[in-house]
Amino acid sequence: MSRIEVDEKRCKGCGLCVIACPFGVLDLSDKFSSTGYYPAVMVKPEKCTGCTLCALVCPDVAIEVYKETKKAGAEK
Amino acid sequence: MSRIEVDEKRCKGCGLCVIACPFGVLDLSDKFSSTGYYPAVMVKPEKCTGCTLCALVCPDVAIEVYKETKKAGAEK
Amino acid sequence: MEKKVFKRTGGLTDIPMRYCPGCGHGIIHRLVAEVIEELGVQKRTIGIAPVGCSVFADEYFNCDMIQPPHGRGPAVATGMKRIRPDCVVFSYQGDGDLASIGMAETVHAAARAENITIIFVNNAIYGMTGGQMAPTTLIGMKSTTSPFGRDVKRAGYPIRMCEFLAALDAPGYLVRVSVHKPANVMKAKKAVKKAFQVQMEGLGFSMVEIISQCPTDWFLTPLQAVEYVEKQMIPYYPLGEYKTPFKKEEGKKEAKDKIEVEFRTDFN
Amino acid sequence: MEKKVFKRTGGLTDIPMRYCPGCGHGIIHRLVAEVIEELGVQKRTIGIAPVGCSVFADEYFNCDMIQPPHGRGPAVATGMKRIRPDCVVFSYQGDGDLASIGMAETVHAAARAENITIIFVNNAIYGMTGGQMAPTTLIGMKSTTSPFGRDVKRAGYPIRMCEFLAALDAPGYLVRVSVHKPANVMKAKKAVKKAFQVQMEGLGFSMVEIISQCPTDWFLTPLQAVEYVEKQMIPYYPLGEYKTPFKKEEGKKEAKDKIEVEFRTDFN
Amino acid sequence: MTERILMKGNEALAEGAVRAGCRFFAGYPITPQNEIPEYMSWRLPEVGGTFIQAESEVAAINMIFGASACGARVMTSSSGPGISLKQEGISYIAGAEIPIFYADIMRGGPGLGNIAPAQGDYFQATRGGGHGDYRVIVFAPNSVIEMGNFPRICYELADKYRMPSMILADGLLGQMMEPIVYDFEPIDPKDFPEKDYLLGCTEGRERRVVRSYDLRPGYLEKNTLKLEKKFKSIEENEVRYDDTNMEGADLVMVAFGTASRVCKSAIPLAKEAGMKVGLLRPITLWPFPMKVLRQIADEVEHILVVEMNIGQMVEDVKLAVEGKSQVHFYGRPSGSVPVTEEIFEQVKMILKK
Amino acid sequence: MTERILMKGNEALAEGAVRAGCRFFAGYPITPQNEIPEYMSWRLPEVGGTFIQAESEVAAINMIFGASACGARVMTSSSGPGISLKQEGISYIAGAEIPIFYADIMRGGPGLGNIAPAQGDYFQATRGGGHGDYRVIVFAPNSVIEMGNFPRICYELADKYRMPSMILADGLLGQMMEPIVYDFEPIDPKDFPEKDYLLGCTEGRERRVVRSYDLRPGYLEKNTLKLEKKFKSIEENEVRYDDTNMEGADLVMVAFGTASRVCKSAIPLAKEAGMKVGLLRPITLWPFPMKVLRQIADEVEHILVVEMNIGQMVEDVKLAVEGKSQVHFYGRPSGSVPVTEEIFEQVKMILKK
Amino acid sequence: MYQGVIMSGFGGQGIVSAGILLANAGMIEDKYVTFFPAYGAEMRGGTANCSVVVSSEEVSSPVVARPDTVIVMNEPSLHRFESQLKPGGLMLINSSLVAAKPKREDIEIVFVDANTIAEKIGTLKVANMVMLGAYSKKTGAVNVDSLIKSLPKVYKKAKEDMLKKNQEALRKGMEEV
Amino acid sequence: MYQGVIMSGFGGQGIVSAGILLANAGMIEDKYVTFFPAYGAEMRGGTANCSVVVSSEEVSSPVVARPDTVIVMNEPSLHRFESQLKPGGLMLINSSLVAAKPKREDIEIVFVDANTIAEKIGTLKVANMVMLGAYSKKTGAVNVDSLIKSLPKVYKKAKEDMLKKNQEALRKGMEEV
Ligand SMILES: Cc1ncc(C[n+]2csc(CCOP(=O)(O)OP(=O)(O)O)c2C)c(N)n1
Ligand SMILES: Cc1ncc(C[n+]2csc(CCOP(=O)(O)OP(=O)(O)O)c2C)c(N)n1
Ligand code: SF4
Ligand code: SF4
Ligand code: SF4
Ligand code: SF4
Ligand code: SF4
Ligand code: SF4
Ligand SMILES: [Mg+2]
Ligand SMILES: [Mg+2]
Repeated sequence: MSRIEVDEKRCKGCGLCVIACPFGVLDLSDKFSSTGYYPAVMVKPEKCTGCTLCALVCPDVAIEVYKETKKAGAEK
Repeated sequence: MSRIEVDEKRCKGCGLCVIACPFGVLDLSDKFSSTGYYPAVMVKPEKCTGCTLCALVCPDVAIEVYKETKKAGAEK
Repeated sequence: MEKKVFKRTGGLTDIPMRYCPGCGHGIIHRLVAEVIEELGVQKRTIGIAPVGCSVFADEYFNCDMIQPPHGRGPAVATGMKRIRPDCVVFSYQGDGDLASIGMAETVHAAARAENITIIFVNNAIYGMTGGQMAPTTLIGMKSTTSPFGRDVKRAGYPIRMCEFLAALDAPGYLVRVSVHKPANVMKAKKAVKKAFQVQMEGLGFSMVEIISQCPTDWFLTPLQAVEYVEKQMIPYYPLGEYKTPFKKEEGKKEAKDKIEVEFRTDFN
Repeated sequence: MEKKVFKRTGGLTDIPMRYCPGCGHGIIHRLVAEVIEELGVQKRTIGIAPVGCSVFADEYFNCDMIQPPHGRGPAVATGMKRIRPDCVVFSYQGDGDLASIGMAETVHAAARAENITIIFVNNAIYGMTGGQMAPTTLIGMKSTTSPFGRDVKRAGYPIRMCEFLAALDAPGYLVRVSVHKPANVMKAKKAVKKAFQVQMEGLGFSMVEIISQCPTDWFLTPLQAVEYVEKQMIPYYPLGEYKTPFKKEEGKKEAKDKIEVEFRTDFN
Repeated sequence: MTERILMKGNEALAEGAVRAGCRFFAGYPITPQNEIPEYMSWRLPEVGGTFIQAESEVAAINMIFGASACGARVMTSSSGPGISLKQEGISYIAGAEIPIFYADIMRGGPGLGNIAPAQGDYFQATRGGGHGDYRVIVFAPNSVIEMGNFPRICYELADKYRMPSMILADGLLGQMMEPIVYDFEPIDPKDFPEKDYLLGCTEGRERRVVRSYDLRPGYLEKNTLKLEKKFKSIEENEVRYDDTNMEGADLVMVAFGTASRVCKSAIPLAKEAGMKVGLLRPITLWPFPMKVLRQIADEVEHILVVEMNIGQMVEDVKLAVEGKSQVHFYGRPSGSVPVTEEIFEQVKMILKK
Repeated sequence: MTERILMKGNEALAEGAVRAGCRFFAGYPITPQNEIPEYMSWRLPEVGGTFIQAESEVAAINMIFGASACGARVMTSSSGPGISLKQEGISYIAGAEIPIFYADIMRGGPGLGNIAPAQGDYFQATRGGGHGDYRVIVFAPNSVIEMGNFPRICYELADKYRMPSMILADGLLGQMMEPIVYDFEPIDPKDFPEKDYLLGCTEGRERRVVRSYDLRPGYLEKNTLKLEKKFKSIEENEVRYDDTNMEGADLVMVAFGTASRVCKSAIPLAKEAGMKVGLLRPITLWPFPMKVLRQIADEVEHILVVEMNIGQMVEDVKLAVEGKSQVHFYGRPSGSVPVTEEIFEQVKMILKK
Repeated sequence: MYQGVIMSGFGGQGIVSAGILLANAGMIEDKYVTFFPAYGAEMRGGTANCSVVVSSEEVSSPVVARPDTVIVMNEPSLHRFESQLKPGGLMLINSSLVAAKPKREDIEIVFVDANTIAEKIGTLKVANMVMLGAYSKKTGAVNVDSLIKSLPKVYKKAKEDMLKKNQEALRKGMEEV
Repeated sequence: MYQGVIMSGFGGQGIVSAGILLANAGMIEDKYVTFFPAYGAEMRGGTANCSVVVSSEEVSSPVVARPDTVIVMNEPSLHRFESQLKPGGLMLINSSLVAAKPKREDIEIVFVDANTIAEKIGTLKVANMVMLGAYSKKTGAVNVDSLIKSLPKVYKKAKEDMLKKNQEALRKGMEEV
């Protein structure tokens, strides 16, 4: 299963990732972050394919994406 | 018969009028003018047609052109 | 096993960016930084921050940076590149910076085929100073100095820099991209990479015009802003390559990794 | 009876001009002055002299004149025309003035479709200051700051202003003429007249680029200089109209007295 | 507008210019003066005037050069970096003797600096940052009321002497809001007296030339000596200043703009502490109130100059004082605004109490 | 070049800069300094350097900003109008603490003025025509020898203090030819000591940023106070001047550049007429020789300042003198060069002989 | 009497207009007033703040370095201005949006559930007025009637209904403290 | 000894190089010398002139307002500089090109048929040297040998043959006066 991590200190809750995700994985939280924004959160984590589209549009480079790989050795 | 008048105080002897005249009417004088240039002079005055080509290229607006007209009334 | 398929580029420093939520500058910063990293030139790249919202770029790009007077990036870049031809020099500029006060410097750097790269962020507004009209502000678009909408009778016509500079004879690379959707972001990155490569191969002036969103001074939400890019900006500023180095002249080398930019204009 | 078929225009003052023998400025002055006289606007024309050899224009044109900083003619013209739309405002500028230091002002006046006329004297050199390289100096051409000939690697490419400005969206009239032969002089005058008419009809920015000879700083005799115009300058700077107001758009009025410029390239 | 209303300094300035007959504004955005062009962009069309957002400060100063030569009351404004770019144009305009009015709403410098209030452009304003021998009449308001009411005086002097006049104010004065009342009725440009040097229609008169050059040997010198005379007469007749609590003062503070307000607020503290402290506030920075300062120097031992820079006006103070008093300086440059207590500390240190 | 050769001032200056290690020049034509870019256009390529004819003075100053930040000894030059346009850039460079060297070969002003020799840019040079608190080290040569040899000193001080330095000379010094010998061997840029603020390759070091701004409250102030310290130390250590015939003088002339030569030539006339007249020639205009003037003022009743302007340096003289001597002024502005007899007349008038 | 206030929150929370309203109220009470907004780059990131001084003496600087009162409309504002508040000063916190609590113990802290109250009035937009009402009551710097009288001057384009809601919010704010 | 000279003629007549040659000759005689050319707009119209000072004392200004000698190479120069010449000063006139005569009577006038002499030497280009030779003889400001010694320094690119012709012209000029 793939997943993303949102860096709460960077996220400004712009929502661009939310509309970029083709699978509706993301939404904005209804809780303020420490910086005063509603950060993006995974609301349907199971649907994440690790396609990175959300990360591509994130203006604050707040998203990192992890993808399930078959072989352990693939990661260097 | 047509003719031109060269204002010696303006002429700088550039020779542009000389090459512009289709009838070889003009040449540069071999005498200095008061301003220190060799001004243009009519060397074949009889050939002048009053075509104004010399005046058109004169950078110092030193040439005025007179043309013989049939009727006296034509000049206002 | 889990693999990190998207990670923060080392081309950026760790400092969180101070741009408004949804601002295009952040995306563009990342693209440029990734390209620098991927081309392996990070240790010999010098960036030039503009006077504009992205004056902060000198804190964000993880390479040597200089902060020139408003609009003079291309002149400063010229001085640097001539002294350090071994370095990669890029100037990051807004539309006010590049196309208004810096017009002469831009045009002449291009005409000199100065071997530098310009990242030109066209958000059709003066972001930093609070939303005044830019030379690229669309006809009818409101700004704090065109409160009734830009009126061509008084304020003239928006300038399309790619088309304009393409009319010069000097060789170079001119391309317009946007960063309002993932697909466009990917193409934008290719364009940035090609521009840097053009410089590295000594093929002359390269400029990537990036249509960017400024939610704050457009008085739109981030989501409305990306739609505005799609619906209003791109129709006036068509995306694509406007000049590629030595495209027509046979025998001269092509910049490698040439991208064919064919932008979708359908958007849902 | 004798009739004066060519007389000195009242559009010029009586003061003998201080230009070098064979200099194109004198011819161009006369053309502009004649057009002003013929259009009957002499009493409401304001001229702007450049900083360049023709800084003296303010003594020669028989109308109100102003002398602005180097390159800023279009900005000064803008201020004047906006305050006196009833006046005819023209700015007379050299290639250094208009295309180098004044590039931004030129481009922006054109982009604003500012309703002014520019007489742009392109002699490919800085005449006034003694023959330095201009933005329009031909490739390989020697000047006091390109002593080995203009080298594109160091000094870039000559700028063709008509072609360049034609790439802007603003309406206007852009034409290139020369004054090296009688036939060209006649066409040049038509172009100047049309440019003034474009302004008088409120059709936007008009610029007449005039290829002009500078015997002194080309280190040529006047006769060699006109041949240089023919053989070297015109091939790089093709004569003709580059933009005519509303050419393509039906329904909008054409500037009247439209000239078709078809220049001979044979010369004996 | 006889009612007091709250207004931003920049807007009061813009409105004041319009009421004084300004009908042409060309400018380029820069913080902290953006409210001026923004205000002009809607206000001028209302009165039939012209607003142009110029492509640069260089273009802006030249646009107003042209517009003024054609008879309009004109204005431009900027902050440090932009004013620097205008110096060539200002020198031309001064040389051509064309009246213009402009404002420098100062921010921290040098360079890009910052956008906080500062007073680092005093030298540039009073010594002519451009080339050649010329001067500019410089007004230094210290409240929104003055921001609004000084433009009229600036225009009148610019016209009277055919030269540039300006307002030099820090960003704080531009950005703050205070109550304002205009002390003059709006002026209709139609009521301006005829000027005999304007360009336009030559019907019934000789042609005119506006220019700042003269290549004939000796002629330009003559013209500059004429300018010098004009400058001397301005130094004689147009000095303006404000003084507070001068009677028997042991120390006189000299400060302009925002710094003068802070200084003024320190006077009661000093009084409470038993110190006699006065304040001289130059309102015109050029012409500088030399004479009054010279008189003060005859009577007062200590002069404390307070500026939001590292020491610029202090030179003028020293020039006036000629060593007769001790001149002290306290400066907070590049965007820092001093507070009352700081000034009081300085006063105490000097008077050693 | 130990042999004396005849050289034009402008060319001596250009050659002097190249010998001092200049390897990057960007400039824009303007009379009377055209020989500088013209010389550089062939000379720099000879030594592997770069010459660029910039599109404008604004571009030129910024090109050298970039080139210097990358480690080259750089130069630009212009005359009044062009120097005015460079003021914004100079302010940035001063704020960013990048060394540059430039020359102002003065002509008549204000405005377009004329191209004759003048000294009207003294204020602009010494007070910083740009915005904000900064200074530029200003050298005033008065011969072709000094035109050629001062660039090296300018570069050394610019590097030492990381700031702009300049030569302020009138057009006469630029245009005339005199015999010259260089007092230093050509310097190879490879021998320059390492600078720890240059941009380029970050291998083995932290990344660097060159900038003149700081938006964090208070930080820019700190930086400016640092600059102030630097300026004070320069005022302490880098003053240069020349004096002639000071022993028991009844009158001391103060003049720089060409004016100082003319003044010097009046000394024998005065001597013949039985008058003791000395000459103080400031070589650095900033830092200005305040201390020596103060000492002179203690001893000499009359000081005659001679300038080719309407009175600029005279302010610095008055600042130094603090009213202790009578300061007289004789000025020939906007392109007129005084002659020996004129100066002698002035001296006679003052000493009433 | 001297009151230096800083109001701070998100852009869109009506910080600037609330500040102007307060200054206007002081003005019509013939007090000396100044208003000073954060400007320029400080505005990036959608934050807004302003300083208002209301005083019986001439005001020297409108920059409030050590505020007597801070009105905190969102959480980042709390962190930003907590340390600047004068010892003994007042911090008015919009508790609807601010979960955190100030750490300082030498200040007076008052929580107002401004958003909730505003919502009840019918629009979140008047949360700023709720805070201002509370402020006027707590400090007495200006009279609430002056605030109400100032409403139409400051909100020139506001509809009657909206003015009423603002008025109501001011009163409700007073009642909260 | 002080000699202020103005040389004036058309561009192309070698005015500037003749002036430099004179200054160089003075320099190698260890005199104080300055050379000052007309520059800028003054050059328009193809005229050229320069001022040279050769002096035993330090030279203050190289601008020669009242020349001791004027060397006139063409007719416009005569008109231009006649009035500036010092009373008692010397005017050296190239009579080949100048038909007019000075009107002043308080000056010394010497005509030299420089072009004719130069033509005989083989090139019109050395007419300037003829004048300079005459000048050195008349005034003694510099020795003709110093002028000859200076030739290769000033005409760096000149061929041997040309240097010879210049030398010959200098000598011929001397013989004329
Ligand atoms: C000489 C000068 N003029 C004006 C400014 C003020 N200024 C700062 S940023 C800016 C323009 C910002 O617009 P843009 O270049 O489009 O960048 P954006 O903020 O939109 O990214 C201006 C005019 C300045 N700093 N210097
Ligand atoms: C700001 C400024 N820079 C430079 C100059 C010097 N200058 C005078 S004329 C000129 C250029 C002349 O060339 P061009 O515009 O082509 O006119 P031309 O003389 O060839 O007709 C220059 C650079 C100046 N006067 N002002
Ligand atoms: S990686 Fe793809 S699927 Fe996963 S959240 Fe991001 S956009 Fe959605
Ligand atoms: S795009 Fe980035 S900043 Fe915007 S909401 Fe998503 S994670 Fe947050
Ligand atoms: S008018 Fe025609 S024919 Fe007569 S001289 Fe001139 S060009 Fe020749
Ligand atoms: S074209 Fe004119 S200036 Fe030239 S030679 Fe003929 S008349 Fe004289
Ligand atoms: S103002 Fe616009 S361009 Fe600037 S940071 Fe905010 S959104 Fe981005
Ligand atoms: S230098 Fe050239 S452009 Fe200038 S007057 Fe002479 S010929 Fe004409
Ligand atoms: Mg922008
Ligand atoms: Mg030219």
